[in-house]
Amino acid sequence: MEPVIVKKDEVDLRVAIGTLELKNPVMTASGTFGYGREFESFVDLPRLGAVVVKGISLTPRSGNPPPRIVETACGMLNAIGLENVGVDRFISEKMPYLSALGVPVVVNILGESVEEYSRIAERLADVAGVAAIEVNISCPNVKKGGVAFGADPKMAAAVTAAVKQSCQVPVIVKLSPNVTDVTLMARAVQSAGADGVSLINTLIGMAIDLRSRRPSLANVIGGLSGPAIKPVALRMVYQVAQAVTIPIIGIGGITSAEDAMEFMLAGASAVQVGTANFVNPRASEDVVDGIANYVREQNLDSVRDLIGALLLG
Amino acid sequence: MEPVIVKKDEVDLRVAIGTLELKNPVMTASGTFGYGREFESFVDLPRLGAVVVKGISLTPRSGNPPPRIVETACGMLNAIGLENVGVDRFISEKMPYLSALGVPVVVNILGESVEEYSRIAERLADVAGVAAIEVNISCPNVKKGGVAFGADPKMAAAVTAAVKQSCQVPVIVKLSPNVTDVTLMARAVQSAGADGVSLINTLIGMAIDLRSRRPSLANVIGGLSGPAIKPVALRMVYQVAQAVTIPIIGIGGITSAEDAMEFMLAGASAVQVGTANFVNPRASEDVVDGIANYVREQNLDSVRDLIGALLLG
Amino acid sequence: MSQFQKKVELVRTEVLARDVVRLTFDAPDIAAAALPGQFVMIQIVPGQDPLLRRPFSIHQTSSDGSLQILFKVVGRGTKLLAEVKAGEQLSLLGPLGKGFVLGDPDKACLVGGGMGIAPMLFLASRFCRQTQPVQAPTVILGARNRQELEPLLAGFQNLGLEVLAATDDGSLGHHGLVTDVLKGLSLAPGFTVYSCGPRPMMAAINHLCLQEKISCQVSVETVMACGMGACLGCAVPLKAGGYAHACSDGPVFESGDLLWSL
Amino acid sequence: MSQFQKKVELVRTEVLARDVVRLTFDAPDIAAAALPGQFVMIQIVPGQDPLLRRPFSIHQTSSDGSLQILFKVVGRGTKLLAEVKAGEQLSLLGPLGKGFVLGDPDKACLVGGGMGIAPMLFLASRFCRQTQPVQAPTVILGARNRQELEPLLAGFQNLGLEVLAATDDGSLGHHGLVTDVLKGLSLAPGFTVYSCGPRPMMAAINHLCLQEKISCQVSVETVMACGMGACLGCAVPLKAGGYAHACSDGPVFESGDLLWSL
Ligand SMILES: Cc1cc2nc3c(=O)[nH]c(=O)nc-3n(C[C@H](O)[C@H](O)[C@H](O)COP(=O)(O)OP(=O)(O)OC[C@H]3O[C@@H](n4cnc5c(N)ncnc54)[C@H](O)[C@@H]3O)c2cc1C
Ligand SMILES: Cc1cc2nc3c(=O)[nH]c(=O)nc-3n(C[C@H](O)[C@H](O)[C@H](O)COP(=O)(O)OP(=O)(O)OC[C@H]3O[C@@H](n4cnc5c(N)ncnc54)[C@H](O)[C@@H]3O)c2cc1C
Ligand SMILES: Cc1cc2nc3c(=O)[nH]c(=O)nc-3n(C[C@H](O)[C@H](O)[C@H](O)COP(=O)(O)O)c2cc1C
Ligand SMILES: Cc1cc2nc3c(=O)[nH]c(=O)nc-3n(C[C@H](O)[C@H](O)[C@H](O)COP(=O)(O)O)c2cc1C
Ligand code: FES
Ligand code: FES
Repeated sequence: MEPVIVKKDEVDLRVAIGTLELKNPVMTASGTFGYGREFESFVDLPRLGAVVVKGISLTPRSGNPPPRIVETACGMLNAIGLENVGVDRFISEKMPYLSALGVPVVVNILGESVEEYSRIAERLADVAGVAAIEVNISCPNVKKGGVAFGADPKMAAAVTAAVKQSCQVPVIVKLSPNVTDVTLMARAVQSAGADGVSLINTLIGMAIDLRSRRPSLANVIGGLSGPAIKPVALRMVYQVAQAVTIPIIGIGGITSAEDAMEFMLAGASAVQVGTANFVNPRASEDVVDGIANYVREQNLDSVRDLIGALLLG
Repeated sequence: MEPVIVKKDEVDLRVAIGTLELKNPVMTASGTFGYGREFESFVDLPRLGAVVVKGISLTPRSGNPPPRIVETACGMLNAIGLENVGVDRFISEKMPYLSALGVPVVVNILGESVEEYSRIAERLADVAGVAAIEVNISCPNVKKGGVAFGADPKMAAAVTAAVKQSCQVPVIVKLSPNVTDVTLMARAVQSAGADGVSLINTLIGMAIDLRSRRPSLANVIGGLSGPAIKPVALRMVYQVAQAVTIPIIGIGGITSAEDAMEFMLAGASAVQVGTANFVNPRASEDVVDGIANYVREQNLDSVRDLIGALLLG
Repeated sequence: MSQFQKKVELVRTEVLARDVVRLTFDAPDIAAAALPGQFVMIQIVPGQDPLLRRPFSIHQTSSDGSLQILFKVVGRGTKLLAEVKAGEQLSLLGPLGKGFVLGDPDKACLVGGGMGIAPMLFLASRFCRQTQPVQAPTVILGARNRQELEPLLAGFQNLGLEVLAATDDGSLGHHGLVTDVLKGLSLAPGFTVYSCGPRPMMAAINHLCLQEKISCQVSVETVMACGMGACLGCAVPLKAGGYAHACSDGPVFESGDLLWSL
Repeated sequence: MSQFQKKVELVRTEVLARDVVRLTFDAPDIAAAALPGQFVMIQIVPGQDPLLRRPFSIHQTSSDGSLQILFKVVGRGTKLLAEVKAGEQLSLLGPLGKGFVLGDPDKACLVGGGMGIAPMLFLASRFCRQTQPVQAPTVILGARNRQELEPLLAGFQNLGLEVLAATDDGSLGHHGLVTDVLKGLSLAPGFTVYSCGPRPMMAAINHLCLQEKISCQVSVETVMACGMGACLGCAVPLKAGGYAHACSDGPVFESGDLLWSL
């Protein structure tokens, strides 16, 4: 990162994920911030490090039947079923607003085969404003009988390599926590050329409504997010930080600047705010403010001093 | 289970885990109920289905340095380090009290090698009051370089078979949730002769104290328990219920009778109350009461009507 | 679109019937921007359990900046909300969603059942505001019994409106369903029914209106996480296939656009 | 061992200094069974966040069944606890742990620092109860400044005790540490020091008492989940190796038994 003279009362919050340079480490997590515009009344969008949009597939998906969400202790389960407008409508309807704002857009993509991932990445490759692609490998691999790409290092590497070949922008691979050893997955996608990894996606969970004796979600199982999962996320970020050299984006239960900085101490170069956006739509910007205050108060040269700065022993 | 004439105002709460017949499905989770006696002021111990005691090793262990616990959102992390009095002192100092009470005692055991597990089971085999052994396979396998038994189906099967050979009492294997596919583990220990499986043990997590920039636990990582993990536990119990025929004991974030019955609907024959004991030392007995009330109010023939009775579609 | 996230003061808590509570907030920004049928999301506790906000229709606003909700205690969140003391601050998010499309007042029939009455008062007051008192909408309100319904009538009566009541037990007004009352009116084509209430009630009203070729707007409830179109959790199945989102496409829909069999 | 889990009423909240709060509960069972140095675990909210109870030394009990705690707001739990309104009910668990072993009153020296003063009042009152007023224990109390210390003196003075005060800024009593005051007393062998306060203070007192061959009991704080010996979370390193448990073996220990370097 080039040295820039930072004004005295400004603080240096810049971080980099490969060639993606961000003015600060705070992004929004895919699926929790719509396509960005939904939050315009609450967040000064260009103040964010980046906006990560809802996962985009090759063709539009209408998602799962309701109920799709249920609250749990300090968390929630969702089974949205990856509802999205599809890559073409995303480019024509959603990107113009975001690229006009000038906020870096990270497009979260999902496919059911390696080829599908490539094709989505190809379409996004030259779209103005697309700063990076985040590859969601937590969806089942239909061609291989429903095993998630996210649980198979070889498949994850194959998807990563294919997406890398299909576009020039940095490629971030989003890891699933539902594995025995997340570092295996991180190493595999690093070897395949990933510019960064983001973690964690949701933990697989379930809720039951005793009154009706039915699952609370029509889809029976769903993804657990929110403060409840933060300890698992922090542990996995810490483990992955020991295992790879590419930058890490920490995700999971972040509701405050303190949470975000804990992820940075554990080794994350940036963070994503997810479920917290639902409770406090200004959460992402609040995290930017809080980090800036901390860096100023602690007299740090830059926020980068926090990355991996956990003290041990 | 033999038919017994149940008095009109009594409800039939009996369940069985293999040959272990319990007067009700409510146990206490290992490590959260000491050696039982700690709760005598709060719980009428003989009213419980069973008491599961703190994990016992071959020789006494003094555990990890403090801090050993830290609160998290709707949960807690612990890194007790398996502190326990060792099997000999357990038998001489702790069992007499419990066996005099007549409450079934399930002894949770842990070893660092297959042989160690066998030897602990052998010592417990004929001790009066020991109703079953619960094998904790979440500890690292020292001989195999620290991979947890709980993440390797072959090792888990080996431990199960060895313990089965060493004693006559029912053997319950306690599964770790920190795996890609918990049903593989459940199937493996079923094939190796387990009389039942209990799940889940804690999720591996971590917490950081921003002020000191240090891990909150001296051991850096610890086990996450409490309401936060209930959705993951419920999902795993449900998955395992589709995968094995042996009885399942559901564990994870149970604080109320409603929680317990949700686990039963998902397929559990019994449950264990863990972290909730710390907040409400009477929690386990409250769960017994609550289940009894429900069974009475809903006019069920027995609590067994709830097992796996989740409605789908 | 003006939307606000504000800490506002709870001014008054009124228990209108067993488990039915009306809260009055001092929320001038949200009140000024609100339209009938819109809702607010309320953060119940400052902590993280319960984590999510709860959605409530705007029951009434006033030019002094106050905003009311009317709700029933059905679970943990509403129980805690009913216990908040006057003077405390709560975070409100709103106004959210698309409200009712107001047509001709004297061709409007408002049908509220149970807590579905909440948005109907705000709607009625807007109808009355934009018109001469002679052109008043028809109002049908239903509930389980007199105890539940009676305390809710005053608001409508204060607007000079006559209310056709229906109760399940006949303790007030018609003994039976609001749909019976609606049927009895034999509304002419050109009328619009505005409705909110339990799903079976709205399904029946939809059915009736289809038959009578009367247009019908309904306000639906779903589970919601964000209330602002971001989580896609509030899916409402459409007759044409696929889903709309209750929080951003609704909560008010043309009833004929929805799939009622689900 | 009588231990109780009770919903008890908060009778009174007193803010004694900035962030220093005294709560009075109506808790006759626990109060009657309590011994100086024992503690209670308080459930802060009925919900699950914060999940765990918080431990507080018993500051004072009274024959009318009231029980007091004295605490400092340091985090989320204590902040919420300070905001509970009189008249509300909280769940208390106690009395827990092993308290001080009371010796000869006129050979007792009580040393409390900061919130470590909390258990000292209860201890002092028991010493005074069992004896003629002439045989009174020596009391040394320390805090950061006059504002913090002054409101805590009355309790001791009401017992007829003279308090030797020390403040970090010299605004009340000795300008410096309680250990300076203790050193100045040159206690004869046969004396026992009873102490509670910040870790460095207790380490220094332990050091002094070892040198002077005076016996010393300290009440220690650790993180606690259960407070009753079940979770093994409250490990306290022992000089002889291994760990004791603050909640069941303590919180009061012979200071010489503990490992102070940690
Ligand atoms: C747009 C909108 C407007 C609403 N307006 C009102 C109103 O004016 N007055 C009123 O009393 N209620 C209204 N509701 C319903 C209200 O939001 C729920 O009753 C409330 O969220 C329940 O919270 P709880 O924590 O008490 O219940 P929980 O403990 O969360 O659940 C208790 C029961 O309520 C059901 N439930 C939970 N959340 C919802 C929900 N969002 N919608 C429907 N059912 C739910 C659950 O399935 C469960 O059976 C509205 C809902 C929506 C979506
Ligand atoms: C036996 C015992 C008796 C105690 N008596 C008193 C008393 O009389 N008055 C009083 O003011 N405090 C007392 N404490 C300390 C008190 O329990 C903590 O201050 C309180 O639990 C903090 O809760 P919190 O949610 O506000 O802080 P948190 O948000 O949980 O933490 C805030 C800070 O306090 C520290 N902390 C948290 N829990 C403890 C703990 N159990 N012990 C020590 N530090 C902790 C954390 O490390 C953190 O730095 C006692 C502790 C014990 C173990
Ligand atoms: C409603 C919802 C929808 C989500 N959709 C996506 C998605 O489309 N793609 C993706 O990679 N992650 C998705 N996620 C996961 C989040 O991006 C994030 O990884 C996870 O929620 C953990 O972060 P949190 O605890 O801060 O919410 C979704 C999460 C939620 C709650
Ligand atoms: C402090 C603590 C100590 C524990 N010790 C053990 C143990 O010795 N053996 C074991 O198998 N599980 C142990 N566990 C795991 C619990 O038995 C249980 O599986 C887990 O806590 C999840 O249940 P819960 O959410 O109800 O607490 C321990 C848990 C806690 C919180
Ligand atoms: S509630 Fe989130 S999109 Fe409607
Ligand atoms: S706090 Fe649980 S054993 Fe001491």
